[in-house]
Amino acid sequence: MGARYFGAEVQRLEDPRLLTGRGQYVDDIRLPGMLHAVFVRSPHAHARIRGISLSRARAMPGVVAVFAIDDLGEPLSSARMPEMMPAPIIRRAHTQYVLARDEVCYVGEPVAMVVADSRHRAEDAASAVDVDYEVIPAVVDIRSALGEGAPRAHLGTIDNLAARLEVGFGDIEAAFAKAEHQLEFSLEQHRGIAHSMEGRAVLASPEPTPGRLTVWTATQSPYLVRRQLARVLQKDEQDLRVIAPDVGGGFGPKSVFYPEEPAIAAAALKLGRPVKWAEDRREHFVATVNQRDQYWNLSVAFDGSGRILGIRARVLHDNGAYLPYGVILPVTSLAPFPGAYALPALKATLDVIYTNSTPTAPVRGAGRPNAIFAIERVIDRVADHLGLDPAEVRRRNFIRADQFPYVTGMKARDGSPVAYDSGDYHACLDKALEMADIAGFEKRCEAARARGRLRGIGIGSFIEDTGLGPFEGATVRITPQGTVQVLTGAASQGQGHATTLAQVVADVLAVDITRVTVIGADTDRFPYGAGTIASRIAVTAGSSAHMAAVEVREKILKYASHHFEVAEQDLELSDGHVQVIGVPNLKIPLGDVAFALSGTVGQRMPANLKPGLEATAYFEATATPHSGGTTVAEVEVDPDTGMVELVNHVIVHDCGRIIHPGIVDGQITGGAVHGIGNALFEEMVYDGSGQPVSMTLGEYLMPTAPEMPPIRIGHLETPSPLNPLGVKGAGESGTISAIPAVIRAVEDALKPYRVFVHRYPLNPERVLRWIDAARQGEP
Amino acid sequence: MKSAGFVYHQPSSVDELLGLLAAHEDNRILAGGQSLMPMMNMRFVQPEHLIDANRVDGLNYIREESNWLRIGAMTRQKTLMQSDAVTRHCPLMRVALQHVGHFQTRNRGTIGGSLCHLDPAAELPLISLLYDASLTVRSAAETRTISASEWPLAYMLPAIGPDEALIEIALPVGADWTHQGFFELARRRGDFAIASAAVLLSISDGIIRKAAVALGAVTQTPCRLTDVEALLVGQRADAQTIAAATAQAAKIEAFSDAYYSAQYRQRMAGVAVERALNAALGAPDHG
Amino acid sequence: MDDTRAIHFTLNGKAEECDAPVRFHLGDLLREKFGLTGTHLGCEHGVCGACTVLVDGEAVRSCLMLGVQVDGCEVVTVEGLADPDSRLHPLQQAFAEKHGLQCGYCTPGMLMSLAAFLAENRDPSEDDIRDAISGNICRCTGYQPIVEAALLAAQRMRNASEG
Amino acid sequence: MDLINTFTIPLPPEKAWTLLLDVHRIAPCVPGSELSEVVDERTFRGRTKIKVGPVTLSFDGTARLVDVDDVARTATLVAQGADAKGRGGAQAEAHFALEPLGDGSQVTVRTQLAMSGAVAQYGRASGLMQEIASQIVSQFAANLSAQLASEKQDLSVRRTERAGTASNVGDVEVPGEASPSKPISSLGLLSAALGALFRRWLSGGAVK
Repeated sequence: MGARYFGAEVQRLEDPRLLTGRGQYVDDIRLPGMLHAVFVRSPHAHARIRGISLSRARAMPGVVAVFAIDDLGEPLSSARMPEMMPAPIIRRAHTQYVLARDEVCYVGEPVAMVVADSRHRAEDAASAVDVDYEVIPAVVDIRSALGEGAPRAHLGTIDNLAARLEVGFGDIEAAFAKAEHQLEFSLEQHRGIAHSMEGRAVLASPEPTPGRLTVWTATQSPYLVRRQLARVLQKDEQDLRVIAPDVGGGFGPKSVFYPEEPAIAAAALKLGRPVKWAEDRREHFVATVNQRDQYWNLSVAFDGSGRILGIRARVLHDNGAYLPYGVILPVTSLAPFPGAYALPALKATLDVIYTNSTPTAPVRGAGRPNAIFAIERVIDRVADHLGLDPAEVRRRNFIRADQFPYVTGMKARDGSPVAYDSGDYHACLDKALEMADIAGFEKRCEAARARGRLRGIGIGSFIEDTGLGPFEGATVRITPQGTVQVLTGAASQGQGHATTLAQVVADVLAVDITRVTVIGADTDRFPYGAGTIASRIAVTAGSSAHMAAVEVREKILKYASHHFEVAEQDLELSDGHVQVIGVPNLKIPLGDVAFALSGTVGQRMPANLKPGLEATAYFEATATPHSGGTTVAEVEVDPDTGMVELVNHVIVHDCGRIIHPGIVDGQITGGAVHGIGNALFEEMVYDGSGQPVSMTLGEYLMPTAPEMPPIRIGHLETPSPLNPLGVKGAGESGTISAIPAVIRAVEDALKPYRVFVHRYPLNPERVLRWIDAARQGEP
Repeated sequence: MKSAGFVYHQPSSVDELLGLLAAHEDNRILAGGQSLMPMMNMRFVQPEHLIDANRVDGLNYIREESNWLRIGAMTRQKTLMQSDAVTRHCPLMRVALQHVGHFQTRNRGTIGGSLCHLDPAAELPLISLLYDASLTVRSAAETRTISASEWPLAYMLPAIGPDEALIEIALPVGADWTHQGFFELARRRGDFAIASAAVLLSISDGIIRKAAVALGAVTQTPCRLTDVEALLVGQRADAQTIAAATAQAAKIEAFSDAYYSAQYRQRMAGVAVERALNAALGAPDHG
Repeated sequence: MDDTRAIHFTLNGKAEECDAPVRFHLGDLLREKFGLTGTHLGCEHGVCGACTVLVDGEAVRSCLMLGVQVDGCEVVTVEGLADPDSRLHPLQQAFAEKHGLQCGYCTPGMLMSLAAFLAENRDPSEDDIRDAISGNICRCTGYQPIVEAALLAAQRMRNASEG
Repeated sequence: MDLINTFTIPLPPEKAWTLLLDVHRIAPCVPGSELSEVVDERTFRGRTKIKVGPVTLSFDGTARLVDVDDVARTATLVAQGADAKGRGGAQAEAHFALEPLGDGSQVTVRTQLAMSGAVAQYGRASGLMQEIASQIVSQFAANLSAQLASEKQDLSVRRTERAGTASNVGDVEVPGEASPSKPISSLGLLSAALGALFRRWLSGGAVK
């Protein structure tokens, strides 16, 4: 396979359109007769609905229809949203009605839907919908949510526990019994909101054939949406076409099936006209899943050399009001144990707790940043306790390069044992420290002290399970015009799949990459799809595209061998042709091969090949490639104000073979900045009665350009043995490892005050309070 | 997040503007729109009549007179940043403007809009207070001038009636300030300030003869720290004096919000005054 | 109450007129009345910068201006940034080369902000560029490739004007 | 948000208690409010206008006296109001407890106040909203004690006029209907010169 494009810095095929304003996001689509929908949302964290009066709203100018739950009619008016990812450990899976019936359980829960001839007039009418609420006590803080007197997040339930997860391996009792040292500490983790720049949006349009509906939605999982829509609307799947056009960033939350999707579909079917809803920014704060608080209590047993013998973890997880995505987020908050380390014993329990707030579900990295942060905090705490260099304690605990595949002792989601396929964590750490110029750190500290600033450096090593099964399929087809189509279920939100898949296929078929068009995320164009989450598309769709292209190549060689009556091995593909090696004028354009295989009435199929120059493949990902690496962050702290300035950020990353360096670096840099945001800037504040308080981007602080340090990336390419391309996922490692590195760097800067940083995000007041506490000698 | 409806007016003269204000009690003036439009898009503010002042001639000017620098209320912040007259007479205004939002905001934002909106953390009300600006306000019936110190009545509530429009901001010039300094503490470039301070000093033979100290973002409205000013005058311009001024400034009663406590803001008031003084005296801002 | 007001203005080099609903902000007007959906709405409260367009050559948030306010003005959107013969603006070309975009939703706002900034700042430093886009939020790229693209475009624009 | 206010009524407990339960007296004491309708003995409807900087909120709502315990002399006023333009709402529970104090009585008011919707979702002003809310409650308490104190004069004046006839508190006329006051705004409160908050501003922020 001539590697012309694989690994090359190809200009993305998506860019010409997106750079000239010709992208097509859901809110850009205009259809004749299209109406605009707006949702009336609960202003209360928990309340009974005593009554809803729609008459005033219905009389407003431009209003076509106003729906409360009963106006949607069956089956929606009596069926709750489906339980998405059922799992035996879930004790009670509360899901919401499409529009609230009798009870609202979080600020932002949709209660009514107004459909009008413009968004403006729909909003006017929304404020005329009168809902008679009886406010009832809300569950806000998970630390007291399981207590006796705690209010219930849902009326009529005995407690607020959604599920209790227990994982572990090895002999934990023995580990703690024989340990020279033990430490116990707690952590508070708050990961905020995804805030993709495009919010969610749904446009449903009835087709001319009765009962058939096309739904455009800004989603990461169009096939999951079609499956669930068919279930909720009790329609046959083939009457539903779901398309994810250009999507302006996903980062996790757009992988969930939301009530707005069936609500808009139902409105379009009832009114017989296209209906569109585009989420505005204030809605994204409360109506789109996000991640909030986790409280960790950790104890670690270790020996005098810093070898970790066992870890116990007890976690409380804020699940929010409903379970739109099963317990995937809590599960991924424990699954990454033991991280990059050969940990002999672990016992971890996690309580998934309902609260009266927006449901939580995976945001970039899901629970992986939470687990890795906990593990890295353990390592740093052990190093400080023993007075050892944190890098050295990591080296003593890392899984060695010669131990792969390494069976960790953990169980994957499908119950199979977790095994790391390949990697070299020591090499990543050493290269990261070298790129971060650890040697010159002391000198930089002096210079900073002279300016009245405290300088610190921190390490964050990580692993990430990527390329989750079961599949993401692809069809490769060559048209009689000689162009190549790659059809796939994979949906893209900026990852450049149209380019990476084209690179893979163009290399196999030896065609110019601009001849390859990738069509994804349209349920009419490809039969099955799983979803774009957790850095899985390069592994799954990439491998499927490769396998399908190889099958097409074999078909071409069979045809040409028959046509030229030469052996297949005397033939080659180059420059869009199949030709006899060494005899340049004996060649056939691939389009002609396609034409020959499209069948002529009365003629036999050449070389009794099957019709069509195409093939479909579903690479079955049975085992999970694990990426790994290390981030080193360096900061300066202003001791008078508590402000933290990021001065350097290095990531050395091993995600197997790299299809497109620029795209992988982009995923890592963007991911790192998101992690920096979680560590230092982003906090969703709620008040005591469950009201969200940070509701503008002027108060919810996202990282912006001037505050970011230079980010340098180093690569190691340890191929994965688990797929034909040797690739691993790269989407979320920047985020996962940035948080522990930045938090440790601040902690290192504060070492004169012997502060243990036990929470994120940090803000200047919290940093200053730790400095003051240390100055007054308090523990 | 679409604005509620309103009756739109586009007056072309000050008199026409004032007539509209008098005729419609439930009105808002649209100046640069950088503060009002977000509140209208979010439906916090829903005026019945929106009076667009952007086509009113005679409100966009910077005029130097012997003892006043007169600025029309609709002068864009970008224009102020590029004005030599402002740099000469009020160098701190130029420094402070770099902290006002982002360059896209400053292309449209006006000085009059900022003063009427009166966000506690806004830079231009702070600078106007520092320089003891004189504000000219007109209604259909009368014209009156009001000093910058009497302008803020309460949280985002300037001393201007619904039938009045701010016409001009006049900054006294020719004062013998020899040193000036500005400092703002904010998380990101262009963010709302957590604490900000601006100082003017006139120093001869190492002694501070006159001082003006203004504090922003710490109390419900920008304010002059008259006790800090009194403490500075007559003292040597040295580290002890700065330390005393810092301690005094840190006694201010600050407000709290969902992000920072009153204690933190109070302490940052001290740091802001200290660093503004250091900036004024050319000392490096460390320790 | 949805009264409108007739306006005449230049849009991407072409004379245009329309009855603009007075409460439409400029972003709504461009998207709903002119079908120019290249201008994206990210927050509608003046922070994210995705809706930035040029009015009389200056970068402004189109969500913070009323559509009726561009009467008599010259408006340029991302659709009008490339030359009529669709040769890309140096910024568009540099973004493609330096991978300055991923999902593309913040890109129009980034391009229009930088186009106006580079027109007035021929030789900006990296910090100048980062300050210029401090009012443009991107969740995908981490900003670094955008800064590199802007520096490359600035250099090419300097060479072109000297050449 | 939990607030505690106390005030005294120069009347013995049994008289003061009856005054306190009279809806007609309580309603006008809510600052910035217009009483629109007395529904029944225990319930009244009204509109309260609050001006916070550029935003003027007008809460239409109802207030009801519940759990009235004439023996323990405790009662709860439950109030709920929504802004006419859909910008949010407020829910308040004011628990009254009346005890003897000397030859008069003392009323302790424990108020739980929660705002909801857009008006509560503005973190930069959350500190301010609490200050304005506590101003409203203390103003309510002040108005009520002033109201009851002024009635005591009328009562004693009337008693001297009808010397010898035991006056029955019940027949005390209702004072003039509350005049629809301007929206309570920081300006409104200013004019009432109440609260250290505002005095500090007037003095140009000079630090005491």
